Amino acid sequence: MTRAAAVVGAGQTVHADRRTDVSVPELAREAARRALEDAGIRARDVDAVVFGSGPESWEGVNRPEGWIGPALGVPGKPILRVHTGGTTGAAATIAAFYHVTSGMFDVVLAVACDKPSERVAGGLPDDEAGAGFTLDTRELAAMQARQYIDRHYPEVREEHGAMVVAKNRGNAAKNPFAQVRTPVAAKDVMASPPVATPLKELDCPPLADGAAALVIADERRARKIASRPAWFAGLGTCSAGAFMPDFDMAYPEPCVRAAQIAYQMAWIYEPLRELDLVEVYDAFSFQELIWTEALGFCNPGEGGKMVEQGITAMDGEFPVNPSGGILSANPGGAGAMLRQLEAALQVMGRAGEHQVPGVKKAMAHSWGGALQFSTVTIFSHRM
Amino acid sequence: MTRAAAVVGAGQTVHADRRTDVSVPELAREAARRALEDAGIRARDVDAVVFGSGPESWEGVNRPEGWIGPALGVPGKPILRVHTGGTTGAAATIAAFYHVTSGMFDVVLAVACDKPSERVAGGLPDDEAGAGFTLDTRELAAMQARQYIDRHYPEVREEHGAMVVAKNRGNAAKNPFAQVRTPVAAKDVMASPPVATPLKELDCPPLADGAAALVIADERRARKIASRPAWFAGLGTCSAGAFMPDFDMAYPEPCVRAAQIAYQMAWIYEPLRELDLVEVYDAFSFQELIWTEALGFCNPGEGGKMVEQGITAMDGEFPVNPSGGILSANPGGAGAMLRQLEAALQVMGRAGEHQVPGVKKAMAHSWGGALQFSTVTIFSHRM
Amino acid sequence: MPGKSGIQSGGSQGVGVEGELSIPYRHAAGRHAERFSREMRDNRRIMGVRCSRCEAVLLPPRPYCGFCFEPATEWVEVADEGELVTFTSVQGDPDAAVFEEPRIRALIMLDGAGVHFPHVLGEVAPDDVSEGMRVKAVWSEDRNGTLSDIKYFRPI
Amino acid sequence: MPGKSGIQSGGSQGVGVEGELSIPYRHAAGRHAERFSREMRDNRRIMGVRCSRCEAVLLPPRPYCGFCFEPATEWVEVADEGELVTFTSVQGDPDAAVFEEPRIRALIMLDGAGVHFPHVLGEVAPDDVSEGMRVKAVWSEDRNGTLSDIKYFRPI
Ligand SMILES: [Zn+2]
Ligand SMILES: [Zn+2]
Repeated sequence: MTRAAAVVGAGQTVHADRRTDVSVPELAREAARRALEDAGIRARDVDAVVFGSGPESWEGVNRPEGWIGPALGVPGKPILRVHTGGTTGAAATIAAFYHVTSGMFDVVLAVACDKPSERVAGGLPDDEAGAGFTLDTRELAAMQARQYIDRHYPEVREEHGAMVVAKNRGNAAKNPFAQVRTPVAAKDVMASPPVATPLKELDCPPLADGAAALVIADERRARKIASRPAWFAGLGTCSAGAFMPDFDMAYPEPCVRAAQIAYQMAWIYEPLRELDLVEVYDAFSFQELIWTEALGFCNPGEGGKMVEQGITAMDGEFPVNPSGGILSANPGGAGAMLRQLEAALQVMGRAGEHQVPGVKKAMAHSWGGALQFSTVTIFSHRM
Repeated sequence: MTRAAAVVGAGQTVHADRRTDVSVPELAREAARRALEDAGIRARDVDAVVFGSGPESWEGVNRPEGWIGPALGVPGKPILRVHTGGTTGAAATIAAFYHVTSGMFDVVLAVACDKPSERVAGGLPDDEAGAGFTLDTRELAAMQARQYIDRHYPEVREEHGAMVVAKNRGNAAKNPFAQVRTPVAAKDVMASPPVATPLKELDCPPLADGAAALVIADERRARKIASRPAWFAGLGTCSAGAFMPDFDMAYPEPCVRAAQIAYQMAWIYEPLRELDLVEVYDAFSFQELIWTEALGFCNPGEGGKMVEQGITAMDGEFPVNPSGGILSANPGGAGAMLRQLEAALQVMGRAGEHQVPGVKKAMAHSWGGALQFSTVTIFSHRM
Repeated sequence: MPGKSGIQSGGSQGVGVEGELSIPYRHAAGRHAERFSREMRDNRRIMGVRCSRCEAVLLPPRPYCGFCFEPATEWVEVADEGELVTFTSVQGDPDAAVFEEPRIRALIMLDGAGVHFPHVLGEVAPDDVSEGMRVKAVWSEDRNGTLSDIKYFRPI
Repeated sequence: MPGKSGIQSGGSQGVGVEGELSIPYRHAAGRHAERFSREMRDNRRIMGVRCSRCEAVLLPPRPYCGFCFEPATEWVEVADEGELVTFTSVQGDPDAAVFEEPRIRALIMLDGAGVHFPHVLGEVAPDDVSEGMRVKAVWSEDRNGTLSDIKYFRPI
């Protein structure tokens, strides 16, 4: 039996191509301060901090854990730096949840920050262990998209990826923190230059400097701090290996398993009916469709229909990424925490212009590595 | 109120100047396999893994979290990579404790691995944020030693550092996993060449490739797995900032605070009487004396007397580092976990030739960063 | 200290610290990786290992199976030909430099292997590539024990 | 991909993968760091900031106090002289290369500052250095906004 915990405050920076006005700790502090203000507490009320950021090879920053503490205003409190590829931000939240539910801490601040603009050149690095066996993220996503389309053609076609982009960019127009807020039409996506077939330029995400922060509290403190906390109802984490036999990129097992674990914990049997919306880690357009299927919101191959029929639109039966998703703001490891932040705000009824009416349960998803990391977080308006 | 948890299995590699026969995941696996065998469980019995290793700038390894999973035999289970400077290995254990006490997992494997031999050149990197304000670790330790000696002279003299080295190297002769097992006399230490005054060559640690692993279980599983588990009785973590006003290197507040937090949790009022031994992170000789004081085992300035009178010898009233400590084996971030591993084995009565008789409560300490990280872990033979 | 750095004035945009984090390394790849490398270089053979429990043939070879935590010590030669699993035609590198001609990245299930093998295709136009086609390695004369000992895979 | 690598045969010792992880970067240091840097370079002044709550004068300057989480926006000039807090005479670098003559690393509490300032000492032999002595900055004519704009601190 696990102690109850909830998100009681949330903050994020604007996600911009490049923030030259602030250093990494200053960027992290922006989000942290907003989260604390949002919760209405002071830094000294925080009992511990979990900090997630990219590896050196991602942003050229040396051991940020050594100097991030003062920026977050928590001298003398425990700070844990975590990293799990693209799921880093979500892992920070989940580790903060463990901190609180262990009974050791009442209020924990989870912060995720990435400033990829500061690495001047170079793609994602080699896997030194694999002697060249690793694909870069874009190649991986392109192959994943091809396998997915080929398996389900003509139910899924290239146009469905373009529809996802059009939908999410449209949603982002209502999100003041998004990086890319200009709407595009599906036909613009189709007409954009190919980068790695079948992915075209507009199927791929931007890259942003940005940070996010969540205040997580135990039951007693959560009730005091927030009138409507976003309670953690289900959590699932799955880390598969790299170089796996029988790995199916078009229906990735780590995602399926993470969802199963979270549904079991949250007593959810019919995700589409029992949840009100989902924020998925749509790093590439087709992935939104793949995750929608792997998370159990429709059958394999029905992802295209979900977007084409407007089911996943902001005003549809089951909104997917009302915030605009990663396709509209991609601040590295902070992106995974943003999914949780947006899902929590929806449950708290404070998502702003992109609030979906009447949300009671919302889910956040993230993936990382060579698709081997997956996290699922379910928030509920009730404990 | 926190759920009970215990260490029920422990494994480490031999710590060697350079392990060319194994890759990083293979090295980590050696320790993990030994810990699982020690606990008498299989990899599939593990519910989650916490992995600690150095940053890229420490060992030139890219995002090990991406490919360490299969080496640890846990596909499909959560893997969290953590990093907190020199305390990384201890932070992995502590995060594993949170995993278990959260009620989300019953058996968690904590693994720490460092292979600093693989970085060909270069000292510890710059703090990019501080524009050159950071000292390297050896300069820091040298200044710390000088402040400490100057404050307490003549009760503490250079000879006391040499006595620590002689004691710990003597202890290491009984530890088959240690890196440096040849005894040295205090006069050899005094005669060794100066490197950063007052530190001489033999006051400084070696550098090793090595790994450590602990199996941590909740109360029910711990009782099934081990006849005499090492129960977590107290835990304290403190992360101060860098560039702090009034920071006292000779009596570092993060260490004092971490100990206070752990003593409070473990209901310990007289550490010297109530604990049976301590494993401290003696990265440099004088630090053992400083930690002995800051952890409350004697008054400030009495550290020299503790080693000179044989109180901290393996057969003394209060053994410090019966394993030989960091001065005898220094595998980067794994070193902090080794302190916990040795303390846990002492409580379990399975430390081998360097077992101290009748240990009921033992403590492990670590420090990291620019002295800003500190952890304290207290194990007890009783829940 | 590794790398070098220097303060660059950024005017109203704030100061920039420019530099390079340079980390020379020499990783031990382990003994299984060594044999894999040597067989590629000296014998133009792609060697995997079979797990003693689940019997999957693993690439790259490792002394253990990550799925069973069991030793994987039986060496198995896999073919240098197999079936194209999937591919992508890449127009440029992630930093937006455009290649002279598209590079066709591919995952190949080599005959006898249990894990996809990543490489590039050659002697074929992107439009003529299709999933499921048979491909075979074209070895380089100048080999050093890495995957680039194979120049590319060509359709057969 | 950043850096370069190649397999080196290691004989019975296992194969080694040698290379270099090269990460060029350009960090934004933030506006406080910019002013600190500019004042050093253009005016030979060391500027700190005072916390609005605890009143500590912080170095390096940051827009916030890490102890109070409060803004630190009041700029304060600290002296370029102060008291030697502690020091070490370093014989070589951590990779064991020996310096021609020992380098005296020092922590200095500049007059008016609340945090130690790290630098090196000059015009003094290691044996003549003692804690508590007064020292003063010797500025370089060739300044670029880093701590090396001060050549060293000398006893006064
Ligand atoms: Zn197997
Ligand atoms: Zn203050």
